[in-house]
Amino acid sequence: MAEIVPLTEAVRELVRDGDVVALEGFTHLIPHAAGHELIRQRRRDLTLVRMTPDVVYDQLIGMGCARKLIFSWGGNPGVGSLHRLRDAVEHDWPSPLELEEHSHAGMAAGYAAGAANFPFGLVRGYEGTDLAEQTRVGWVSCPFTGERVAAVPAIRPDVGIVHAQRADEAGNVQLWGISGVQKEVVLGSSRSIVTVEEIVPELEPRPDAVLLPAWTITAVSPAPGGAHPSYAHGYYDRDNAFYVAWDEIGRDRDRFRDWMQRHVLDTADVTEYRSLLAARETSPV
Amino acid sequence: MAEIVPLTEAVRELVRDGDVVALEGFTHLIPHAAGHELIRQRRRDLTLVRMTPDVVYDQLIGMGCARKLIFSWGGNPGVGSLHRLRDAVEHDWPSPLELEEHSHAGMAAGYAAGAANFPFGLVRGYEGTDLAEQTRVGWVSCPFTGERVAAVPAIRPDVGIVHAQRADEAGNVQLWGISGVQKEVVLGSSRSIVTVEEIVPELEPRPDAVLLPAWTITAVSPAPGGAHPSYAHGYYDRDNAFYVAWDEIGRDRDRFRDWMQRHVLDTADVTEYRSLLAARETSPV
Amino acid sequence: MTVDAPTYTADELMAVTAARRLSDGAVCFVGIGLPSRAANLARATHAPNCVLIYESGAIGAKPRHLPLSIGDGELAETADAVVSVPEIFTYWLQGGWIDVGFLGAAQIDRHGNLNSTVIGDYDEPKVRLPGAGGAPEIASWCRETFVMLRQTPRTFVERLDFLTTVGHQAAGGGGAGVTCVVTDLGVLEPTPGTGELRLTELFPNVTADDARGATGWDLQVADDLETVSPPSAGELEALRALVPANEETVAP
Amino acid sequence: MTVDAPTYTADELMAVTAARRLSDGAVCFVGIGLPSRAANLARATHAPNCVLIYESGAIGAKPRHLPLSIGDGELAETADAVVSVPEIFTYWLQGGWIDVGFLGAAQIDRHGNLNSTVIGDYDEPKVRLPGAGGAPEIASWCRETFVMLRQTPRTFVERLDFLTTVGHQAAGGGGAGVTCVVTDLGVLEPTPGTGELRLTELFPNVTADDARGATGWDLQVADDLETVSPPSAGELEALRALVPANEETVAP
Repeated sequence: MAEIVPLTEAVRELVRDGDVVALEGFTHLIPHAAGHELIRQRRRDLTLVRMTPDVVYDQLIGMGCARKLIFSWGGNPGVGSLHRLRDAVEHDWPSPLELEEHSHAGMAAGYAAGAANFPFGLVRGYEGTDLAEQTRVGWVSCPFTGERVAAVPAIRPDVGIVHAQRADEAGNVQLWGISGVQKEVVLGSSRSIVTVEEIVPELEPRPDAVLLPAWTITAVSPAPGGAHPSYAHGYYDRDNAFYVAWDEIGRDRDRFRDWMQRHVLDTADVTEYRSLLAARETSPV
Repeated sequence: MAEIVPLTEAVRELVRDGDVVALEGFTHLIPHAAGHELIRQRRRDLTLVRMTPDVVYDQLIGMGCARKLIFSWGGNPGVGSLHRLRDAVEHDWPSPLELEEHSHAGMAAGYAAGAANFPFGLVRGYEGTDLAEQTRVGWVSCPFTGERVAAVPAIRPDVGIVHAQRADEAGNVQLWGISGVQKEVVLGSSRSIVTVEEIVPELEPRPDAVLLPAWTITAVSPAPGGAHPSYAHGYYDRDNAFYVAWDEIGRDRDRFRDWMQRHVLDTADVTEYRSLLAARETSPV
Repeated sequence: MTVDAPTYTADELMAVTAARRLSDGAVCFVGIGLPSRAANLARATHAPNCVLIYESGAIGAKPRHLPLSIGDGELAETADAVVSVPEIFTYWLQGGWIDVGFLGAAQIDRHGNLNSTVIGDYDEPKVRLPGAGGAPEIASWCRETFVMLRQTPRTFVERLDFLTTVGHQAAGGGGAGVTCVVTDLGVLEPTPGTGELRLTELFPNVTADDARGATGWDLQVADDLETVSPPSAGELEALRALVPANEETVAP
Repeated sequence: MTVDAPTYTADELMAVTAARRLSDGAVCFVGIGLPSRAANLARATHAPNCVLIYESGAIGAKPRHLPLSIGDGELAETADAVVSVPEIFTYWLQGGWIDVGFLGAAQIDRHGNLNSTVIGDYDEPKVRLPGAGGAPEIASWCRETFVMLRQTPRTFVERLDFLTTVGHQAAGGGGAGVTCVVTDLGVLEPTPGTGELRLTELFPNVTADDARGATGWDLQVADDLETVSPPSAGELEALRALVPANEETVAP
């Protein structure tokens, strides 16, 4: 049953060094505040799982939190490369990063299998590709048609972390808009943290909403603005300028570290981080 | 792209003798009007697929439309047996009925596999049961854990038929409330018929709604009241008395045939059928 | 029984007995009939936070009247969420989120295995029963499964005509299998070690011999056989308040 | 080119060329960048009923401004339905509902196979690219796949450094594979029979030798090589009206 606790406490209690951790949110509701808290608490040797390891994982990888990355598309969407991810893969900086990569369909099948408690999921796009040789792929034969179908391992993280618009006081969570694999990662993880924009007295039913009952969640933590620079449908828009600017910040090791120091390590939480960003005009980056 | 056509025409054009036909709707939005039209047009040798072959399939089976039934629970919910189904299985009346039976989870996995274009679906409840010997079940081994998992064949009917609350004039369909496997059966069938309570200018988004775009549907046919005796959430309630009364009607071959003659064969469509039922107080059954 | 004790039916005590075993907050996978009455009674009495999940896809349903089918509109209306049938069986049931599942059956054996498929031979059945429905996966994946059925030598059998549902833990699912069988005579529970169902509780005015006589195998009886308390006035009142809504109906 | 003809960039003609190939009502699986511009241009001009599906789960999106990410809020806001990511890849893409999918890549070979994973050796990459994303399944399951990328000897290669996506029909999916490659020099299409990509259309003021020089394999040229018409004034106007919304942003 979900406890409503501060994010610092949720991360301290629930995420351990060496854990398999999935921060999900497909272009929307990306749990940046939770990523920052992992960095502040200096988690190490994490196996990070995420379909689209964009800026949030560039930061975790650059800060040396990760040992391995399981993913399907690692770029800065609409901008270009993730320089910290590339630096880790191409130059082992700050440390080597093991990769396990799939297609989006393969990751989605792995998450769905994890939520459904199947040991594997099926995917029909790997035949003939080099993916099969570089990643964890098996094959099964259809007992009815004989067809060979690729199998990917179920994804069952130690900790699943997502951001949502709302929770009620009992810890039931509601999110809407593009919902990605959020339901799957919460249901498929041993422990889960959901950061939310706000806690409200009642969750009104809405079109295209996903509801996660309190009894499926370990911790709910308020983190208003916690998806920045991604967006929270109905709350705030995507900060596109940030994604563009990140290309420059992330490109240089020193500049990256300096930025992380000031914006993440030197801030206590998402509120301080957001205040710092809001003051940008008088105190330029 | 969906054409909006009368139900008589949709059935005439799209359902052939010998077809595999799935009428779905899990306790809700059961496409009775379409079932009646199959009976009026005297379709034969159908393989009928449905998780819960309740009154709608009792009628089709009793009228000799079916050669085979693929199902997971065949009773009159809350009442008892389906006497026509039992008579066909136990006494070959009016003709023998081949059975392929699964658990609900197995049928759901088959439908999901059909919609997803996988040749089979996985299910983890058949191990150790006698089901495996009496139905189409295969086994696959997890390439990662070695675990043996049961596989069921994908369900890809020739024709999928469901009932929904609404369509717009372009043929986009919206249904809400308990949605069962309706999406899966429409997406997994070669051809599809959706009967609807009404056609509206615009489909307002709603909580817990399923939208089926016009380009996934072959025919949309207005059939107000077409789910009776089941219900259409937001339109009318379940006719519980009918389910109780069906026990008596269905128990006797002659009474069943007489009832079907008067209520289905002698009526032109769902409107006449409903009028006849509405007149019940002056003209008792 | 004293003169003042309320009278009640065996069905009512079955519902009360099962309800008492549900702890507050328990997540229950519920069917129609006695299980639905039991779970809703628990919610109306000692377990207001009991979560009801119906295989039709209604999660967290809070019906204000007793549903007449597992897909009653009331369930969707009052649910926290409604999901598709494939999802309820995969992400929610098999995913391991359910504490207690309820099942009935036409036959049960000493291991808690259930038959809801046929009486007689499969190909030439004497009685064709409805079939598996959700039962095999409910017994595999709920943490515990409660079976509710009347006890007679024809239902409590030495050998099932068809094994529809594996009732014991060895099924290989994530749950403990059938942990409790509530009958109209008492309660059977698996014997630690062997897993064989034995009589652990008796209803008032029923003897162990009554139960043995109603069982098709050599029923073992627990040393510390207990007697089920009759329904309290409060339980009975709450149970009897659980009635289906009076809906507009069109008789056929 | 006459004095009065509108000037345009190669990117613009690429978008226009791809857009012209979309028929009205075509169901398109769209990414960000040129493909999104092409599909939205088609919708704004000759194919108003073109259906846009984004891998983020937005079905039937009708964006009023050009989305900046495949999960732009505008897509969910204007979609007929929003489904989960597992569902979009299974029921919708693999289910066979998509007419045209769009892909880019870092490398393409003569069979239409694509690399979006690494340049150099996999374990010691010279450049680590983003990876597969939706590409392998898009090329397998869309009825046709259009590839859009600039033509250079480094991108049009004899041998891929990594085969991320099978581009030819033999992939075994339900679609025809890559049926059209739109570059900044013209259009390549599979040769009937062999499936090898050959030059079938040239952009204005580009020669077949230009295209050969920009190709790392011995590029074959169709006998009936055609020239792509420059964008019409109407196409250019519609294309240039497709801009991202001016959103409030917080610079880091």
